[in-house]
Amino acid sequence: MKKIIFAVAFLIFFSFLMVSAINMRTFGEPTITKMDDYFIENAQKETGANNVVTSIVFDYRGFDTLGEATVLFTAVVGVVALFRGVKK
Amino acid sequence: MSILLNNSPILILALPLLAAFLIPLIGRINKKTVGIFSALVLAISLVFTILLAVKVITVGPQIYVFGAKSSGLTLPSGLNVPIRIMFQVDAMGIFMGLITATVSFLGAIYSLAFIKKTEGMDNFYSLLLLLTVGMFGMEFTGDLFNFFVFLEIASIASVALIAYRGIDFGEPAEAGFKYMVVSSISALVVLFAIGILYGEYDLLNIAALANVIKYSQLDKIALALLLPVLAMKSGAVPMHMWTPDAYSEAPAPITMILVAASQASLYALFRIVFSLYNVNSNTLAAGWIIIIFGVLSMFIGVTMAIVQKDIKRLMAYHAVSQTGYMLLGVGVGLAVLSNPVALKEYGITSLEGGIFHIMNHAMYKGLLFLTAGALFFRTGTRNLNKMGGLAHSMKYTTIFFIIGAAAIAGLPPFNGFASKLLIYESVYKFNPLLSIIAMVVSILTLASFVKVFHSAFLGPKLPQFNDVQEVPQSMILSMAILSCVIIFFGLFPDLIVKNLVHPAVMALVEQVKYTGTVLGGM
Amino acid sequence: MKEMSKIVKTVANFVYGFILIYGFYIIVHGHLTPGGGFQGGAVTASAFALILVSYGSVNSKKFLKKDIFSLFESFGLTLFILLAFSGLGITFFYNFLANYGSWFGDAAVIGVNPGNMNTGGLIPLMNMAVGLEVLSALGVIVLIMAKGAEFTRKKENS
Amino acid sequence: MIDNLPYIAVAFFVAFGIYTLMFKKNLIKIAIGVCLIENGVNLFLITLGYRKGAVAPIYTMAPSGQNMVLPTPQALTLTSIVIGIATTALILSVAMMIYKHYGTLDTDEVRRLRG
Repeated sequence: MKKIIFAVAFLIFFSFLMVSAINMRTFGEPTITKMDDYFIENAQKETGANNVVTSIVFDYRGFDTLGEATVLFTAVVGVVALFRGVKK
Repeated sequence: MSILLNNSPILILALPLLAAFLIPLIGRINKKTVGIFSALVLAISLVFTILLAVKVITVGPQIYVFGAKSSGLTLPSGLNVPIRIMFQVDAMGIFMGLITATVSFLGAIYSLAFIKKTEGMDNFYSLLLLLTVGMFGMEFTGDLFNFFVFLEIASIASVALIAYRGIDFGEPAEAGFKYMVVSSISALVVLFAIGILYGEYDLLNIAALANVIKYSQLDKIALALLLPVLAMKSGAVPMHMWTPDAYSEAPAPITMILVAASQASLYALFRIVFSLYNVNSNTLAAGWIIIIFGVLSMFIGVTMAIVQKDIKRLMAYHAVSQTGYMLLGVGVGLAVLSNPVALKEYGITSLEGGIFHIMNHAMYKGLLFLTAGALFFRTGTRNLNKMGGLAHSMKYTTIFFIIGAAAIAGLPPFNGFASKLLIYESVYKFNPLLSIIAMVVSILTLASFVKVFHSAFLGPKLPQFNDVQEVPQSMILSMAILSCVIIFFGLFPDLIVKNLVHPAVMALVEQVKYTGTVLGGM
Repeated sequence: MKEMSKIVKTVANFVYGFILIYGFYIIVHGHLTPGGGFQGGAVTASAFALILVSYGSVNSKKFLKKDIFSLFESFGLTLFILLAFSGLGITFFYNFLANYGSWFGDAAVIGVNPGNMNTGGLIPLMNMAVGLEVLSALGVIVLIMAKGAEFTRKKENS
Repeated sequence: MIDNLPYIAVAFFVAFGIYTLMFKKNLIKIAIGVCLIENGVNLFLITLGYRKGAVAPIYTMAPSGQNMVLPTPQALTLTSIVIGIATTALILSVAMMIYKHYGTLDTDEVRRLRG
């Protein structure tokens, strides 16, 4: 019973994935690139960094990076907390 | 001072974050101060949240752009799309923010006595602060990918906290594993949907996306992916398997915060259907899907709760059932969103009921979980059959439990009644059957809590609980504050609805206002 | 984990320094070449994993201490968030050093250029902070997992 | 259809991950399933950023006059990879805790919580 429900859910999900894969815009030819073109043109001028990706990671979307570093910190604190009583 | 006020949206979040990073360093010097330090930081955060709430309600939505030349500069010169991450705090976001700030502050105070002073104590407080930060981020952010990052922070911190007792027992680790799998699937599916939207419009900002969204086939798929996973994260019924495990195995103050965390996912669900899609989508269908989730949650949650023997598990199933009320109220509002007459007649009221219930639920369910934690703290068991006669020795806890139980059952002078009444009367106009189901569930809730009260508190004093005393003061303090809030909301519901809930509902319904704050008068 | 043969240990000793230097290179040149704090930190942490595998979890305690790693992790993150706070006069995360003329403040040559270390404003500093955080975070994870694996295996034998 | 082959690969990646999660009973295999979905989603993001014949968006010694691929998906993927590491680390350590207590990784046997 449970397996049948799972199988149906899986099929629905898979069909979603396939429909979105087929309907997606053609690979390699992005149509709207306003935001990314802005980054490519202005990143060097505004942040002074040659690497556009780094300037996005640490400047335009710096807050995401803070969050990402926090996720790593959270995982480490969590792992330490989980194994806190383990003596070798 | 003005620099602090201008930056308050970020300070609410950044101060606990900084504190969380500093706690391992402080814990190295003195372990005892860590708890007080985090309670203090959360108190500062609460003060900033209240100041920001006053500002948002009186002045209007606040916007904070990270790294721009001024905090209100959403668009770069010569471009009409936002490129930076921004916080967009409107009445709805700050409404959730107030819940988060209150609940996590009280949780930290409660933990001062509840958490044993052991080796991992500084890690506990660090994780508590990080969970708070994750929730704040989910509620304030105006950027989809940023939302995903904070969703992950909140879920990873909650997993570590759920499994916190895992070193001595197996069950917490098991509940943590379940929650981890559930939350990582939902986060990854959210990311997939974000990828679809990004691929189509090259935008990540919610307001800018809402402005250009066309509701094409891909957008429909993105909505169809986002709706169930966020409902799963908030514990609605077909996907509720993690809720009772996680709620019952986490330490009591964390359970209270987890309730608020699942409501943050609920908020994200509302934000996506109202602010991102709004009338572009087929609101009737989306509304009915949410209503069905809600009705199923209400009914199955309460029927599962009645048979439980474990007090926290019972309350966890009630949490599922109460989530149903919120989904019902908001779902009815969504279903009539594209029909102005019905929206004005009962849609707004129903949304108000659903949104008000979020806050009420966070308060009374938090109080109930804290009383369950107090019982566990003194008796060492969560099994209802083993308890009895505790009213003799734990008077304050008994009073707090009565207040919480009356509020969850929707008895008149308490806050649960205020929001449930709004839901009943408006849903009745939409579909009488749904309203009747909601009332029946409320009666069953009352029955279930009468049972708990009878078996845990009434009866003769049991010999094994002879040396049971009242819980320490910090636990009583946080429970007392929650009780005061519950009674205050119950006595003056109009005040809250008019000043907090109604602006929040209007912020959800009026999509143009949401996009307008980012894109100017476009 | 048991320690491995002498050959492995010698090679690990030899390679260790190179991996560290390569990792630091990636961190420091994050604003000019592919890479950055995360990637460089991960490369550096792989050196610790190499030491751990070749010397075994008991012997490598002399070189790798969990407490020091977690200290560095907190320190790196605190540095990162303080750098973000330092722009608070304007906005959080405001890159006030870029094009300012002092530290890392040279304006970049627009278009294709060979690269100038002294550009990028806060970006190189943030790269270093994040690099410190990531290398110590991954170090802690590797060490704790090794310890935990030891523990579960003991249970298996008993 | 053939143009969208990368997207279809992504769909299969994610679908295999979901399949593993739904039908496998071993905790480590479930962790692998989560990793599979994660990699599928990362592949999806990076695929979105590709532009035919373009170079990496780094100006240091870049070939001049060429288009550059979209930089945002690369930044997003970087973030999501690190988040993935954190998730995997936590999931595996919780699995280790479970193994320590129950002595097994089978989900059918590790089931004290139900009902």
